[in-house]
Amino acid sequence: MKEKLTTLEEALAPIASGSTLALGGSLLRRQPNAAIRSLIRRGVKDLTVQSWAATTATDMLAAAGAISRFEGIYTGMFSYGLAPNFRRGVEGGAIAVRDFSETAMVARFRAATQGLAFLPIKTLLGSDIARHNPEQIRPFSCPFTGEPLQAVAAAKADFTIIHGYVGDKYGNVQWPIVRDSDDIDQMIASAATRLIVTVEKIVPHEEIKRRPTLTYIPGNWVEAIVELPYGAHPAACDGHYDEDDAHLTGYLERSRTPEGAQTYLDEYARSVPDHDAYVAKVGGLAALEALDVPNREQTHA
Amino acid sequence: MKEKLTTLEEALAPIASGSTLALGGSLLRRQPNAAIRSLIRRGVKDLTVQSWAATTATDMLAAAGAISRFEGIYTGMFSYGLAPNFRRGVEGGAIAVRDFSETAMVARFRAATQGLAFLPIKTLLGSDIARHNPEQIRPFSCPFTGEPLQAVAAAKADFTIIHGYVGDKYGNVQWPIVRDSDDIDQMIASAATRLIVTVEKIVPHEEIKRRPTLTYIPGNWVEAIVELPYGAHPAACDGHYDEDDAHLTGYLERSRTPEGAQTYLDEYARSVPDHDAYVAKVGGLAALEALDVPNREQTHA
Amino acid sequence: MPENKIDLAADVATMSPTTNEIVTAAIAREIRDGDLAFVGVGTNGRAFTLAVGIPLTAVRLAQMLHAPSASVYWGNLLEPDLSSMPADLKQDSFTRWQAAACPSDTGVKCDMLARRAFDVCFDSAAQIDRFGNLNITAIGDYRNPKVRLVGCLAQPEHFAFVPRPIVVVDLDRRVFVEAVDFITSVGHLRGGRSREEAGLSSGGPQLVVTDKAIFDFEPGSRQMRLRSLHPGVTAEEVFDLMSFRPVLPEQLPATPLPSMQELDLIRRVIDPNRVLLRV
Amino acid sequence: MPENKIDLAADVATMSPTTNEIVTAAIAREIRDGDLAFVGVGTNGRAFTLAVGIPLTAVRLAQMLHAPSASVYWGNLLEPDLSSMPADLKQDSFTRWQAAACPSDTGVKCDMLARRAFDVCFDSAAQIDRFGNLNITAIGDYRNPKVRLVGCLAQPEHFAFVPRPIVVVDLDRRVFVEAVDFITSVGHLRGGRSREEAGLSSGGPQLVVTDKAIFDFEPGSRQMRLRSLHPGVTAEEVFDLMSFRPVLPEQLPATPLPSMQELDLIRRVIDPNRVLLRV
Repeated sequence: MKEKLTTLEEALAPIASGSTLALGGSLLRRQPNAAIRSLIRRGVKDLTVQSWAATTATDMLAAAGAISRFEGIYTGMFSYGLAPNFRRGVEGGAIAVRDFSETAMVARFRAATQGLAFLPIKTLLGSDIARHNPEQIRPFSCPFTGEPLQAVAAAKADFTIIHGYVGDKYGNVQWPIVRDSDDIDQMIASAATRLIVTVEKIVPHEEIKRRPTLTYIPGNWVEAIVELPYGAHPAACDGHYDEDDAHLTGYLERSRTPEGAQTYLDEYARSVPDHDAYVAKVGGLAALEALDVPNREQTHA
Repeated sequence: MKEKLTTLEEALAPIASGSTLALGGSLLRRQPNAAIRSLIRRGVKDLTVQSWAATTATDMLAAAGAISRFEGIYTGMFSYGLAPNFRRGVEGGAIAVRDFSETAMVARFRAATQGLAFLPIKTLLGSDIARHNPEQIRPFSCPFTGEPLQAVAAAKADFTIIHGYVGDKYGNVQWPIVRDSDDIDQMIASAATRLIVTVEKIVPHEEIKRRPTLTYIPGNWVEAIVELPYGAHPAACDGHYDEDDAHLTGYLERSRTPEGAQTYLDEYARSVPDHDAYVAKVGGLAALEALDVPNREQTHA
Repeated sequence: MPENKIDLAADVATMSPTTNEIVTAAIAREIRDGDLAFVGVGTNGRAFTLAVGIPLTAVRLAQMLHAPSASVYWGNLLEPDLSSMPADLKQDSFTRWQAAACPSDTGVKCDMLARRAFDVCFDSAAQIDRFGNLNITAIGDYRNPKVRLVGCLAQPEHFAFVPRPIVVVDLDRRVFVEAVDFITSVGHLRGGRSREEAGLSSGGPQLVVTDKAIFDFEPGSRQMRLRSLHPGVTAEEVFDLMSFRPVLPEQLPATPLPSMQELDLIRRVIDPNRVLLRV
Repeated sequence: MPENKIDLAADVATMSPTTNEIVTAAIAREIRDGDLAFVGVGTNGRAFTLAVGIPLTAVRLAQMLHAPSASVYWGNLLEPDLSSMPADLKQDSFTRWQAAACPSDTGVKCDMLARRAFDVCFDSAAQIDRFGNLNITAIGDYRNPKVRLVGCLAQPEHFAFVPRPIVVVDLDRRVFVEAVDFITSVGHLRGGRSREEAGLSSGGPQLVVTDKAIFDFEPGSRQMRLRSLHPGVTAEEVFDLMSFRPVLPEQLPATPLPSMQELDLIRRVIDPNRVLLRV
């Protein structure tokens, strides 16, 4: 096993403008927000983003003008409504969208995982999703039955960023027993070309290897791992802490105007040198610990 | 939720001669041996068996002359060598075999899980596995790249039998935290048309729903669940008990001849009315408990 | 038209039913024993009531009355315990919510959709047209939208694979349009057999439940058809709230009112704090 | 020809190397730092040594010497701790064996194969031919076999997707045949570019390591080529044990002997109880 523990800035250094990024998390859990703030700070632009149910990470990137194309199943703010900056980006023509339904996006990640250029679905027959995207959704016939099917192109990303629970210095990442679903994190990890994982906590390898069935991202798939407590803030990390309602509400209020969104990014992404400074800016660990949920059965129990 | 707890005989009653059966387990773990002994007792014949790494369950069915066709990746006795009765059945022409490699068989189960008639692979180009099976492995071209691919037909079984760890009366089956892989059990459970699960132990639903992430077979997929302690004997159930070396050695010795194999089946399958009688025949629970392994972290801890 | 607000201090059993309660009871009667229903995620306010509140209450009501083994898949939870619904939508409420299963991978749910393991699903939308096609993706030109909406989620799957989709929306001229701007979910497409000709299974949306009336689809033409009017609502009111004219059935009954027992269960047992049917 | 048996009572460092040790050290030198190697499951006796014992010992030796981050996927374990190998092959030894990961689903391993996540794999076989095609399925006519073997396992995947497959077999006329009865794993097919023409990636088997000699494949023709002879073995002996004549290189060196350090690690640290290299 190879040591892969590094700093956020080192881990993200290879990500240049123009890259395709796959982002983990779903709705308001495990959004890789700390990593996204670092990319915004560095001014990375012209990204193609692939995602599952996208919220904060994608909307902040949109506010920064960093997304030129989005491919996914949803962008919004879950119980907080639509995603204001993403919406502005699409309506203003800055962001091109390719919409996919859930089976379609899953098929795309699975195709990349399986080393295939495509996988078949039959979900989007007759839908405008397919009609507007002949480049990535193609009709073909079942080799056995002749029935009409659709081939969806593999989702290949240059880089994949996931925020996980706990991991070791070799990049093995484990989930707690009581948790929400991983959604697509294992799927996009297995599909990744270059995988960067941030975790709440680095634990000794001895703890990881005692219960290898809890490893959902094997270190073998990982290029770099970074310890970032509260790395999903202001979103939640299930089993660790809840979403920050006050912060999210403030974000959405400022995001009513493009100018307001810029003041938010200036304050929380561009003017802070790193994640520690961000933590200090939002009130320090003491403030964040107020979001903690009861520790039930963690990997590191 | 619906109560699905029943007896082995009731659960297996719909399985008639001529059916296609998918069998769970891999190598010497979680073979659904008690269920197989019950089918042999009843004289079910002419089965098509779909399996992963098949050992005792498939070899006993072969000894009973109950298999007319086998589709899988392996049949043997793991560290005990070849599968004597299966081998005799194939060499004597009683059993027709369709061989599949691991990615091919996984693609077949996944296709059934996804409601598709096939999935693509590129593993078997040039192989005699494909050449001998044009009915289930067909060449076609990638709709995006034009590269040669192979379509493998969905593995559709009439019935699927799995031996699991613990479950509740609604058919929800959970695995322990320290365990071996489930191999294909979740995969064939999700692909099943009618799913019958035997488990080491029935536990209260309250215990199951406390940790829903440990449920690998949701009761929603299950037709019947049966409590059968040591239901995999003489194979192992990882985390519960080891394989029975003495019994397996005796089985293989008697299986050197077709007649010897019949005396084995007479003694352990045909002459015992049910699983309790089988347990008594092999020395009772006391004898079987000698195979137990230290209970580490069970679902029902 | 009844209001949704009820006075909790009054004797709950004697209050007349709200529209939400009428709709919920009507949906509950569509749920059969053994049904597995897909409930999506909602946003807040009225959208939450339509997408989540009414469906969960209806399935729970059916469970308690005539469909004890009916169940739902909500978020990542298969068969969550509807007898103890979370009091809020914060992440930890989901994490803690007890269920039969929480599959690790969202692909498990997608595969269940594609292999037609669901019986019923609930859908809300920004636009629905005469043939029950839905739009939750964009208003206006797709490439240059007037309003960008959330995307697609699994709504295309619902209409492609679930035998009995139920649409829950409020009646509104901007929602009930002649043709949706973008077909996210293929309903009866252009009517007749056009859905099957596109390669989809027969099926498609079965019911459209609104705050004024309930619709189904006419066999043959597959056009939206008025099925019943909620108490006090006239057909003219309904037509005024639609950009197309639905088919009229020979008989146009009133939507049945909830029974005393149904009302009592909704108000006192299922949603005593008015979380699910708040607005 | 050295024997595999060593007298453990004697000073291990001074005993001359066994054939298994020569072969193990030779394979260890093929392992590069960072390699992920696929090790299959073996049956018992000599078959276990070839399929499991030699590969695991070789990778562990490489880990300790020049490839600290090399690792294996064995059974269902990704990166099991090779510093504490199980003492037996009973199920609980696998269940208890510590590893970086034990993916719940065998599909995870299959997908890793198909996306070419492995660097090296080890294969044993009942038959191998001039072009390195393998048979582990059936001897004789496939539909009416003389001997039915185990099937296929993931051996087709190994040759289809792993860049550097290493075959470990004993030299025997019935094993090294002109053409295998059934192509389970496609090696260099019919030689030349026939493998690529069938649609497979370039690659295919790189080395064939036996108890008498090591072979590689001649570029261009892709025929099996003698690479080195184990100490004390002659080319004639090798030819007598093969049903086809391999290509002869210009120079035919002896297989290098293990160093004192390699022998010491194999004997005292990796396999002190002679479990892996017993027979």
